[in-house]
Amino acid sequence: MMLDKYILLTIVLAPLLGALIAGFFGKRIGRVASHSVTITGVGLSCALSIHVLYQLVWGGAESFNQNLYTWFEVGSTSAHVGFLIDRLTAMMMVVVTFVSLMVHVYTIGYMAEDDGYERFFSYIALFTFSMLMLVMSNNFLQLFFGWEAVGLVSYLLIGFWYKRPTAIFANMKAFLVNRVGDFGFLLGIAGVLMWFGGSLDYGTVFAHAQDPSLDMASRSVELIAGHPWHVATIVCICLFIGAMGKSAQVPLHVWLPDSMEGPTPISALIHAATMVTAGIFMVARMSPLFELSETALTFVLVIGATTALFTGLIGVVQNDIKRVVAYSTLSQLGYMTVALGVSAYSAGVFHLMTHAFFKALLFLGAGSVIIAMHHEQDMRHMGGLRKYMPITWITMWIGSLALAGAPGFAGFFSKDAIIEAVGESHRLGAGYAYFCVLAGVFITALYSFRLLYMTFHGKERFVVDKVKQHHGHVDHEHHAPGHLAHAPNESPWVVTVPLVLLAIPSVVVGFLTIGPMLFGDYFGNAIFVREANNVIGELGHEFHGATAMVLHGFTQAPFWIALAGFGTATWIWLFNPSIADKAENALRPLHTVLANKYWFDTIYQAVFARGGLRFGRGLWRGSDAALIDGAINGSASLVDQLSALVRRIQSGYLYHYAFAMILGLILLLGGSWWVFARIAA
Amino acid sequence: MTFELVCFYFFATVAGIAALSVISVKNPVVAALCLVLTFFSMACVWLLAQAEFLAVALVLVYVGAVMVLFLFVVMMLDVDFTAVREGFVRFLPVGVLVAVVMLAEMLMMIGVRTLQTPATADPALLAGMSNMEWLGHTLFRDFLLPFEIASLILTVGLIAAVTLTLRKRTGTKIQKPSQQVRVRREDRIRLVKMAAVKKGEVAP
Amino acid sequence: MITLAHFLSLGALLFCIAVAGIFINRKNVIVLLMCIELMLLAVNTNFVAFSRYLGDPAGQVFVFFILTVAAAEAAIGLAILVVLFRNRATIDVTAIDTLKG
Amino acid sequence: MMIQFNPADLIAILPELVLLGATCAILLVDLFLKPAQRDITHWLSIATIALTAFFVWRGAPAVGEGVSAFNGMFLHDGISVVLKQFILLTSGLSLFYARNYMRDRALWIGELYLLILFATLGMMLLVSAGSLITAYLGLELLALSSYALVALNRDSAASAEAAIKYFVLGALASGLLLYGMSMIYGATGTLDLARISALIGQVEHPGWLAFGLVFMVAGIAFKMGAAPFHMWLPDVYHGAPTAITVFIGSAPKIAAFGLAYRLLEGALGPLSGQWTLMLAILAVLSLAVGNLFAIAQSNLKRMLAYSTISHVGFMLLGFVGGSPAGFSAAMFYIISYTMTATVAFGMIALLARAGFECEEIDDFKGLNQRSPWYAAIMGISMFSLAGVPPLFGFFAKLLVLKSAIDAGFLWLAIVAIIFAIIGIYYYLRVVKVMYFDAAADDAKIPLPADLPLRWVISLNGLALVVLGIAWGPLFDWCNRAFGV
Amino acid sequence: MAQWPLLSILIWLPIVGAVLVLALGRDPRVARWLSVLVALLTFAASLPLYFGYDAVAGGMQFGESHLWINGLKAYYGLGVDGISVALIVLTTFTSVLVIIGSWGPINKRVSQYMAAMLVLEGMLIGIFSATDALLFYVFFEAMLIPMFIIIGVWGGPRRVYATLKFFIYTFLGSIFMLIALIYLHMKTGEFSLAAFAAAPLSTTEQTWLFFGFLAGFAIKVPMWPVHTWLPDAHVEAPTGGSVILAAIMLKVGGYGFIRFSLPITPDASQEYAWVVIAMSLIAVVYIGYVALVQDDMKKLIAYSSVAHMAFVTLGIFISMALVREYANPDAARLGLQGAMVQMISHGFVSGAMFTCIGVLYDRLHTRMIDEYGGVMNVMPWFGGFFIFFSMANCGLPGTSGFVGEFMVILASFQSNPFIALVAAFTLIIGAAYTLWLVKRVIFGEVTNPKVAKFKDLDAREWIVLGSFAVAVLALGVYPKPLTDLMNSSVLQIVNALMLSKA
Repeated sequence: MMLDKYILLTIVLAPLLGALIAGFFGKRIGRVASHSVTITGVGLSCALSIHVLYQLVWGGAESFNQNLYTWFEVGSTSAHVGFLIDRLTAMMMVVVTFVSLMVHVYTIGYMAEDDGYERFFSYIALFTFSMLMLVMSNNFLQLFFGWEAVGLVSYLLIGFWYKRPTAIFANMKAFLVNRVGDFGFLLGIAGVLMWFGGSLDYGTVFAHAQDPSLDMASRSVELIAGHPWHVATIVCICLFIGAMGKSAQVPLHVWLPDSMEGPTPISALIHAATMVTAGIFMVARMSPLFELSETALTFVLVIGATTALFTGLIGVVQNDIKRVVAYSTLSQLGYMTVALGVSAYSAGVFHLMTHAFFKALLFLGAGSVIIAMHHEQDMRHMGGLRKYMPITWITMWIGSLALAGAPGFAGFFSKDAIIEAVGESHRLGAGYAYFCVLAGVFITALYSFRLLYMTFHGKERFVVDKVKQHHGHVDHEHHAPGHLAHAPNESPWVVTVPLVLLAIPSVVVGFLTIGPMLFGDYFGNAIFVREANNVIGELGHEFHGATAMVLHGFTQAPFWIALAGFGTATWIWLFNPSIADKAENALRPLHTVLANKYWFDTIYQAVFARGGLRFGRGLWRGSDAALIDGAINGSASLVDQLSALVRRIQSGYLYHYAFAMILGLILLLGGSWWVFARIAA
Repeated sequence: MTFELVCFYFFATVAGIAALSVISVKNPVVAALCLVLTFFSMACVWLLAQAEFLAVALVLVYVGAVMVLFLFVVMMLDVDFTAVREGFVRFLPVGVLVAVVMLAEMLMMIGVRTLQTPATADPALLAGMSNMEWLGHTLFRDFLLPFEIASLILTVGLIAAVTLTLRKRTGTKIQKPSQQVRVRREDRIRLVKMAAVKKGEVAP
Repeated sequence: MITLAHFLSLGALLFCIAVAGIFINRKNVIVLLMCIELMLLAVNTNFVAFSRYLGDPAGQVFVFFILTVAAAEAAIGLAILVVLFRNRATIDVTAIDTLKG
Repeated sequence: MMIQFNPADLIAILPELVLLGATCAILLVDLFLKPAQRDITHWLSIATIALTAFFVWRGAPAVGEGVSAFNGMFLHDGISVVLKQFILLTSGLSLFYARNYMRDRALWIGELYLLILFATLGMMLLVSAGSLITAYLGLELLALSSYALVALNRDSAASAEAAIKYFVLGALASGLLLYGMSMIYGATGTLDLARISALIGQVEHPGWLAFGLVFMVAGIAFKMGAAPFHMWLPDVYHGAPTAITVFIGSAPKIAAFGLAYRLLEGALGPLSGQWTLMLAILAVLSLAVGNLFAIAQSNLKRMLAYSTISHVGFMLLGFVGGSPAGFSAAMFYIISYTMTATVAFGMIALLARAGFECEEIDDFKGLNQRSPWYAAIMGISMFSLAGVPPLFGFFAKLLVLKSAIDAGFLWLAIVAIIFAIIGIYYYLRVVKVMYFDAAADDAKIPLPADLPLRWVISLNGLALVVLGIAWGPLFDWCNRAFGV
Repeated sequence: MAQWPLLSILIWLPIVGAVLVLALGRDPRVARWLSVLVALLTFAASLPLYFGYDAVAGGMQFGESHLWINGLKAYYGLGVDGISVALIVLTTFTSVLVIIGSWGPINKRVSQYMAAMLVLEGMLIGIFSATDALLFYVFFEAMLIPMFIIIGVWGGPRRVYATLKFFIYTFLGSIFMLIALIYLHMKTGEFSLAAFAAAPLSTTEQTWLFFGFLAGFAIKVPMWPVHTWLPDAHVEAPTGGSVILAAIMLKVGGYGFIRFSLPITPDASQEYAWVVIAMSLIAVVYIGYVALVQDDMKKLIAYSSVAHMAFVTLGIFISMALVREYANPDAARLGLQGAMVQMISHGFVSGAMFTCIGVLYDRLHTRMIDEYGGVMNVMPWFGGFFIFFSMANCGLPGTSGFVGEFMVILASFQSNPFIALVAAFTLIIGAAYTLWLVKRVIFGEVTNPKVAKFKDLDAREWIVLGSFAVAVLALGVYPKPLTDLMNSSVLQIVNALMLSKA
């Protein structure tokens, strides 16, 4: 049975249509119509995605791989737009549309007071479209299209509040850093086209990669004479650079924390659940390629591990509620990458899925808090909110537990699987990665619960200004930090319902799906792992069902490490908040390093931004203006001056004129005589 | 050295010295007279080449007409000849150098050293004619068209000279009785009506 | 024996004197006109000599025309000179330099 | 001995006779005209030119069947026909352009027409010259008339200065030319161009030929205005009344081409190996001098004078080819140049008023506001001079460059285009002041020109465009004249 | 339609229209309407060209040939292949928008402006359809005149410098090309491009000719380091002039490379492809950095044009290398197609960008970036367009800007990945300067009180920008019609390239 092409088209186009309507006519049709139309679109998409997933998993449908239309066709090179729908895709579609739908609904409440309400809906619907194009693509070109399109929407959304200098700085930064990744990605695509069968279609490329007669794994090329490089390594590293940009891996991670300048629903949808995981998805999709290169995978592994640990550490010292979650996202993305690096693609994707739910939940929860706090994001001005907003509190707890990997929660299964897989792997760097992911567990627990405690527990560190209540909370910026116009209260249902709806999968989805996804045959041939690298397969021997895994989890190191993190957090931030400051002073150098985020931003700013400007100015003033234009203007003025000089020869004196003539004559005569003499001779 | 050659050298020397005087003397009247001498000597040289008609014509046309014209103009223009000849000495070396170089080149190209063409018999006499007849035949037979053109050139010279120099002087006070007789009252006086005060001007 | 070389050398000499006269002369324009007459004389001498030694009347006829033209030329030249003098009250060659550059 | 006279010779020379007869008639008629009736002279002169042109056209010999008349004194062939037609055309144009200008300055006298007609006659004889003597006489007829024309404004010091410079240097050049002729005569023993050409191979004293050649080249270069024999040209163009500049800047250039062709190719063709080299040097010098000096000029007439020098340099590129195609290209070039120059100079004459010469480049400021049409015409002529397609001037440049390259003078072509680029600058400056600068205060003053002048200059300007697009026939005509 | 001289109509209709506009356009309104009418008619006339062109067969179609100059065997020869058709339609399309766009800003001497634009349009079409080198050259040079006038008369304060520089610079280059053409004429005896392409030429000859062509076209494109005329010309040109200049005139250079350098001097092109490639790569990086630091919007976009055009030259010459050195005609086709698509796309994008700047300029009469800021607050629609075109400018997939760059990078990777590496740097630097511009102009708070009074786009501006946007999007989403149009023509070129001429 085939999937219906039109259903797939509808899935993609419904959000686009909604986006267009809301975007072009939003002001005219009003808020309700705008959000209705986009939610309808995304909802339809979501429903159909679930349908597709159902068809694939239970309906016995085959993978769908078909081109919709040809983008261009030059010689043997052709580019198409088409869909490849297999179970990996279908899972991603469901995740994307579901989280997106939740965010849409949530946005009704969150953005209720914003002028750009319609625009916002248009953007997020557009994002949904782009993301779907990305995941549903059956070729590299369309992948790149979606890749960049989500980047564009991310750019637009981070800069949604375009009056804020920080926002428009952050969105530019995000785009540019992503561009660095895309730079590599594009080269990777070019490499794929060149070395993998001259096609951009996944199918052809993968077939080419897997064709044993071609032995692509050992094929090498001498880009610099005398230095043969494996083509697979080149291609995979280039592609992975793209993933590093999009999935914010060190050192291209700097944009993600800044992207929190965007409205919170965006942070949830784009910068946690979906877009940033595109890199993970991409690498998983490209598993047939990555499997060809040990080097590339090692590279992936090391980058992922580094990201997982070190960005998590920064999260511990952040005070902005969203930034904590953002760094947590970075760290989790590192986990996923690590999974990819040890060829545990399915584990990576699995974590991607679980993470999508609980991280979206965390962000939306944070957003809910922010609403309650009238757009105050600094946790140092929060505390004790649990009694004002219980639903948010509970769902946030669920999310945090999932994140920290409490046994039974979604995050537990996925993260544990990754840690186990790393432990199993013998890849170069796996030891380092294993340390990183284990240490990361502690860190994760630490900042997760720190966040909860600082926000919901302890004493209230904000003041409610009764006097200024009549101002309403639109002009929250007039309040000093920690001063609220009125007491925080629970968010409206449009906010809390998505929280609840996301909390459910955050709890159960891991339990339900780990079996088929990781150890079953869920992904089928969507993900390819070479036998030698099949760590998940190894793990599968020890897997005896989800329940067993939960029980087993309590005996494992990660659990205890997480528990230690939890304990530390509880001890410090719940019971002895003063320790935090002491620890800060005691570990001053470390804190400085973390507070400055390892100076990545500072260095980039100095080297690439200011250095680039200086370089550009140097070229402009020095080369363009001075050298090239100088030569041109110089020769022009030289001619001018020469002209002014030589015109004096025309002195006006008759005898000079005659002299010139005679001189000319003499010269001609002399020359002629010379020539004549030579001829005669 | 034949007598002819002696004559040639004599006249050539005179011509040369006179020519040098033309370009070097201060007073243009003297220069003109020197030029006359040059022409005269050259006419003699031409005679040595059996160009009798042209020798005579040269004297007649140049000495008789052109040089008189020159002198006439020199006198008429009343130029201040006492003006110092600045620069003459300064530029003399250059001038001499150039002239000498040029002369050398010219002589070289002519090939004076090797050129020893002896004179043949007078071609006019060979043809049994006088020099003038000889020329006349050629002139009116072969050179009819140039002859006509030459006449045009003289016409142009005439027209041009007249156009340039003949001028009805303005400002001369010549009486024209016929006009005086015909004069009418309107020609002498014109009565103009004027407002006492100009428009826009405030009376004092 | 007078050879052709004699005449030609004399012509060349006169020619060069005329040329030298033209550009060492800064006194007045009249002398320039005289130099030109001198130059034509040199040319005529050449023609006469060639005509004589070639035994061809055309050269002498040419001289005839040159004389004619020279006369007309002198007339025009002097007329221009007169015009110049009327305008400038000088015929000093060094003073006729308003048109330059 | 009977006088040899062939009545058929008169047929060959009929156009000249017509011109001469009519000129004499005008000479007489004008004597009896009051100044107010000068229009009669004007139109009679134009009619004369037209009539002469008609006879030239009627009498044109069939292709390749040139005849010589008067014992070879007068050549009647395709080349002379083409050159004469354009001499007459440009002379006629200058008559149109002169009327207004000269009337404003009380210079509108019959002699103006007589001198121009005589000069035209001289040019026609010159380009038909079959003998050194006709060439010389024709040249002198032209030169003497020109001297007088330049001095025509007797109250202008500049005019007189220009005339005396022109005269003295012109006479010097004539002297050089004559000296050269004498040597050629001495070497070959004949004055007939064709016979000279035939006898060159067997002369006794080849040195004399080389000698004569140098002097003749110098004389010709002077008449053309090629550097370093060009010094008279800017001063004369500048000093002469603009209407006269129109004339001496146009038709005599065509005649000078004729002179050069008749003497260099017609008579000294076998020596082309020598003179092409000389002309190449002169071409480079002319290009350099013309373009370099022109840049610094603020006076438009002077600038155009220098531009003339550079164009002569370009034209010489055709000569260095030394082939019929090269001469054809050079002829095409000189025709194109004169047609364009008449517009440029004519426009100065058109815009001038009594007491206002309009010859500074700045006087053209904001012309586009005053009169878009004339600004456009002037712009066309400037672009044509600069050699920008699709205007006439471009194709002329194309042809001469091509002939230079064909002849192996690639370096010369490259030198030429480098100077052409420098040249662009000053032509564009004129366009710039007309279009980009604001008009001076007198912008509202209407253009003074009369209707025929406006029409003629407009047609002349448009011709540059039309001939730029459809220059094939003219090119073919030139080619046919040279038997290409 | 075949019996109609369609190309002649396309060339001469706007020129005749220009004369009409001049003659009748004393009233600015008449001039405006009339010129739009003419431009629309021309556009309409160019549609049969597109639809009538048999892309499958390829080759020169709609041919016209009349003997022009007998003496030189020069023909008034017209004909189009797929490449020309694309460029001609681009020209007619852009011209309509330019003329509509100039309605508002041009108030003085309207008829002259419109006429100049129309003449320019005719000449550009002439360039793209000439099959005779002389005819090509005539149009190639002649178009300088109207452009010179447009910049000089309606331009900014330093217009004289800019326009002289523009004119003399481009003239300088093309005149060397003229020498090359004359030389070829000497070799072949005619001016037909086909004959030139068929003529056997020694390597030395080809080298000289190649550099002759390079001089002409590199300046026109313009390539680094002969690009400095472009920013000056753009800054001083009126909006319409900038649009035409960027959108179409620069394409003439690229077109010239394809029509002249490749087929006529293939061996020299191969030999010296590295020169052009190096120049292009330097342009991408160098110009990118220079664009980054501009404080004049137009200058910024002008520099960005240089960088984008570098992709055109890169694509063209990488194909040369691919065919000859790597025997990879497939990738060569990709490169050539990429260059062509980049040209068309850059036509739309840069045209739109300059129009956007014009819209701002009309309101504040300055192009300095720091005078603006927060335009989005007062002109949301405009801001949307601006961001959209900016994204196209930095080559976002889905916009036309991506397609060409993508293809060129893919192709150049196949010749040498390092070339692609440098070329792909545009992804970063291009985004950097464009987005920084957006950030400073569109986003942020309104700081200039004059900006606060801005009105959003009026209907006329909407039409122009909207049309550009549709084109940019259409080409970005579905470039196949364009690539199909050019496919067989490109194939023919590539096939020809395989044969050595020496």
